[in-house]
Amino acid sequence: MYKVKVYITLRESVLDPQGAAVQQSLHTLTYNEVSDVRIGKYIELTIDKTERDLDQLVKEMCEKLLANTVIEDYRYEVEEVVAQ
Amino acid sequence: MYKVKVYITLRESVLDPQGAAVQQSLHTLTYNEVSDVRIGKYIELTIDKTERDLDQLVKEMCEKLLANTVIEDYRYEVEEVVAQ
Amino acid sequence: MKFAVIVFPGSNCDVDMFHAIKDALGEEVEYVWHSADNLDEYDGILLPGGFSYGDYLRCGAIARFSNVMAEVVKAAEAGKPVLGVCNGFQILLEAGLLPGAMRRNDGLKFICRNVELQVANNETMFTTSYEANETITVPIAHGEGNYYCDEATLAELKENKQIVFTYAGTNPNGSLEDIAGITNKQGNVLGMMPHPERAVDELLGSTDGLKIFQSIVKNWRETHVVTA
Amino acid sequence: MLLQLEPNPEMIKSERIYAEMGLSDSEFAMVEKILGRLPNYTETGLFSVMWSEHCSYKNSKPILKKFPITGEKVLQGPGEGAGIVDIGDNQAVVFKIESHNHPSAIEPYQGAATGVGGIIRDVFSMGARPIAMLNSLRFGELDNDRVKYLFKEVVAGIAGYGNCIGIPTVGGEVQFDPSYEGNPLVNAMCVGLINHEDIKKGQAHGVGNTVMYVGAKTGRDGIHGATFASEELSEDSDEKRPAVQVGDPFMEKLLLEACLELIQSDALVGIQDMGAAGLTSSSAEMASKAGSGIMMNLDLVPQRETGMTAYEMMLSESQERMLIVVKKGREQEIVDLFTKYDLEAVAVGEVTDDKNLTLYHQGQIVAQVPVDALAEDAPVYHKPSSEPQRFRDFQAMEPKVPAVTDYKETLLALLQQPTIASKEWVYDQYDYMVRTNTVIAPGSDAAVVRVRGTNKALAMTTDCNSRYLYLDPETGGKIAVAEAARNIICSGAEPLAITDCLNFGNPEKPEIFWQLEKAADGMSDACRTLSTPVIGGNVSLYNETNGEAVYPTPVVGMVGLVKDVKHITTQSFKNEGDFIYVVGEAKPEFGGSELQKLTEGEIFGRAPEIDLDVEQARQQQILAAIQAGLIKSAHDVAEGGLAVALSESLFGEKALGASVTVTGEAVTALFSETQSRFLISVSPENQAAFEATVKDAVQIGTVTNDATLRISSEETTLVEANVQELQTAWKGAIPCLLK
Ligand SMILES: Nc1ncnc2c1ncn2[C@@H]1O[C@H](COP(=O)(O)OP(=O)(O)O)[C@@H](O)[C@H]1O
Ligand SMILES: [Mg+2]
Repeated sequence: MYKVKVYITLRESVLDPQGAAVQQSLHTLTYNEVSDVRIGKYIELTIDKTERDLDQLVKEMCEKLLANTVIEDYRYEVEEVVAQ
Repeated sequence: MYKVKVYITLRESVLDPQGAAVQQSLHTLTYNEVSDVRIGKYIELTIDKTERDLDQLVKEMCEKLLANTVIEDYRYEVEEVVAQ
Repeated sequence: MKFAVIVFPGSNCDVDMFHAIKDALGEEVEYVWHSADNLDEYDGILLPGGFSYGDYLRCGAIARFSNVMAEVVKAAEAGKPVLGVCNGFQILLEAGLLPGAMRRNDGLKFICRNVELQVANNETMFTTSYEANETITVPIAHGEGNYYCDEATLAELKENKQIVFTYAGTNPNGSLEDIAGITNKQGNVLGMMPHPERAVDELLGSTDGLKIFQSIVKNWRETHVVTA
Repeated sequence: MLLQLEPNPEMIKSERIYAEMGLSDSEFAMVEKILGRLPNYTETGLFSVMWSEHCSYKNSKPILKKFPITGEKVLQGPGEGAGIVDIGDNQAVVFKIESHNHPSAIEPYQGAATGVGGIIRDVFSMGARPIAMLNSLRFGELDNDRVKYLFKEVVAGIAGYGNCIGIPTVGGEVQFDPSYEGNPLVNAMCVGLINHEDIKKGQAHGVGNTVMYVGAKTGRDGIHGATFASEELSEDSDEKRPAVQVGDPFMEKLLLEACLELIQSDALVGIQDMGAAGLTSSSAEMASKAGSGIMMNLDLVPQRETGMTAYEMMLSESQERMLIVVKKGREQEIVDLFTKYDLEAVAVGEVTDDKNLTLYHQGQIVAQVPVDALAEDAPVYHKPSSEPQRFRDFQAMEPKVPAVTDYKETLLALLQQPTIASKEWVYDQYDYMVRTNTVIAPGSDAAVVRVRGTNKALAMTTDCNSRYLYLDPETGGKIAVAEAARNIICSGAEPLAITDCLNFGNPEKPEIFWQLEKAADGMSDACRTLSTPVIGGNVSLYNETNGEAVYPTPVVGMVGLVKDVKHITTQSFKNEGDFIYVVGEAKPEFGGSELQKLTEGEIFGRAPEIDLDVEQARQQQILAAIQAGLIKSAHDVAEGGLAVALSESLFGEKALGASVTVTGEAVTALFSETQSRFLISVSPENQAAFEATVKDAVQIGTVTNDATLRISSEETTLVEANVQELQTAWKGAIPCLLK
């Protein structure tokens, strides 16, 4: 079994309205040292053992569904989990 | 300068309708080996050098604003970035 | 002319679209479930608003994999008019039938209100019944209508006159260049955030949306010999 | 995983574990007597939720008995998911209001969202298509971050759920007062439409018929939510957090469509939503109402988590689930129907004739309890009641007219009071147009939704000015009903019936119970006089934080019938030259008024008086005038008095103004909150006919075209204000407070 962690972020060139709003709120809360906030998604996939190429598989899932590559970038980490 | 990565996930017993819908969709796309999907948030904070205790600071921001601790858990990583 | 209103799980403006066509426009219309695999009998395809698959992950992201979408692509390629409103627009973007992507409204809130639109191009098959640059009042109701595309795409949109509707008053959602609706290069696929199907009845306040549907029918009639 | 061992029956008794679940010693003794043995852990859980105030109404039953519940047009009164009233043409309107106060105090977004989801299920479980939502909200003053957070998140939660499921949220109310600071009120109302033959009930008839579970899987969320709702909030309420559920409006949309398709099937015997107390209440109530029993095998219940115990499954309040009973042998049809919507329908048990709820889990009987004991036989308490000294003091006070120096500044200040100010910030976030039937959107007196395919429309509103109730619960109770009816009348509809949500403090305190009794007396009186029976509702008690109760807040949800869409009327003035009338005289009544709150910083004294017969006569006359086409606009005079009502009638789309002359003492004329008053405009050619119809109408001025509000006394100009300036102040107040 694998645990795959996918991180999806808005491309740098794309304005992040949510991040901007959070930054503003943090400043209101006097956390003025926060100079940038970017908000993305964190997806945890549990994947059963498979014949298919895992990297290939995860890439496909990201490109097709999990990320919208017009505005988002993604990266991921794979961890093998030993069943107990 | 620091780069802080905050991972926010729904608590384990809390329903994740998004995750469920995505999992179903992945199955439709024939990725049947995906046995669980949980969707959370991934937040990148850029924090200027500060006198305050960084750990303390990040924890506060998470508890007060970034995470909704009633239903979410959070963890974070701090990375020092050397200014170029 | 016979229209299909595609119903995805979570669509909720399907009924409104249906009645706009049937009651206000007086044309034939049927609901088509997302699992359908043939749209040959329909002359126009309508993707209604709503929250397909709860808008989970991203608006329209899951719906674009519905069975029927292959047929929608086929219809678009065949030159049939395809109109996506609100969530329908988002699905067309996710499916790549229209360029660009949607972000959350810059105010981060869902907004429901009447807005003024400018008809930026009245030469498409969806807009010939409007005057050039006419200002119309049509409601919006969305949380993610903040249209985005990269510069090259924007240049192309302008060059091909693909920007069909823009917000005339204050931009409600932060969309690039006040964009409210765009077509594909061929001009037969229109996606727009405002809801023309909600503006077809005097009792509810505006009939400014009706001309979109009337344009579709008029242009279709002109290119199709009636064999009755 | 560590297996958690449940306490055995002897331990439950000796260690008083039942008390932690909310059962009193005497209640536990009753359970023991009913069963003739000690209950096990699961059974104790079943009793504790079913006998909670939230499910059993054990403290409020004597109160609810006061309400008139019958009427010529009432097809279903209290007792089912929602009440039903005939609207002609074989159609009926279905509606109900419900609270989600405590969950919203803990997790405002999800608390409000799941409140919306719950009330929608109540309506479609009757077989009705939900056509509109309303909500009634109360928060503390918008002067601190916590309240702002609660307000924003509650509104977002209501919007998030309602918009997604595609039912327009067309109205409601929001008020702010310090008494709600720690315990906000979140009441949601759903209105549905049904054909008579489609009315379904939550009854488990027919021995051998199959009990099926449909919708979302069961998780550990919301366990003991009903008990949580029946306790005061305190410092350690946060520890009860597992009671908070997350809503899935997408799932509910599928469930709604599937259930409305199911209603058409003759395989369906009974249907009920799983609301508070989930599987327990739905199964026990359906069996009890049908005089039957139910056997369920919990191994078959779809589960989201592993290792769930019978106790957890029975008490879970996971959302978006329904229990249905179908004819034996027809199960596959039902499974197929739900599969079309990507939903699960699973046979989990059957109807029996032994009047027991019998539960199997892992091959063993884990609970066997008479269904009537759970659903019907909860103890009923007649709590002591006592009139508070405060009330006697208030009654003894002489009417006092607040001192006002600058009328225009006072009007501006009133328009910026959050309770009066524009609620656009709120309803802008609600999709109030989806389904394209909303004729009158939020912002006028009542919302109006047409009935497609007919000439009819439905007007709907929620109302309750709890300040009046705090001063005088009986009078305040009358006013709450009367005001709702005024709003309905002003939109051109005839009031049909009400649903109510009784939000009060801890009923074990005699002064709170007194409030409940008096409020119900007042409401009942008004319902009788105005012919609006109570067809259902909800009770939410224990709305207290650290011992302080909220103002008594019996929210009234009223629906009216517009016979012809031509009659639909709004509060906005329409044309220059129209005559402006006021119906009813102002008296120096300022107890609980906005002006009193503004100038004195607190409320005291007597609530405004109300004569229900006068109210009824005026309402009928005005409705007759509207139906005869004699009226251009109609608005009730409410918070802030005539000056505010005039301003609101000018905040329409046209840049109109008004020039009026008032008589008598100026502060009273402008700002008094005397009841049963209306502001009406009439075109000059209808003057005579209108005056002949509405007996108490007095012409006070005309509509002008100069976008100025001019109010004069016989001697001098009292207010001269640019309408734009007034409107900007009124519109900007709430966004400004939230900055
Ligand atoms: N304040 C009230 N006035 C009239 N009827 C009420 C009131 N409160 C509850 N009821 C009625 O009691 C019945 C049970 O209510 P409730 O337990 O809230 O229903 P549900 O099982 O749908 O949650 C309902 O029919 C409801 O209409
Ligand atoms: Mg209920």
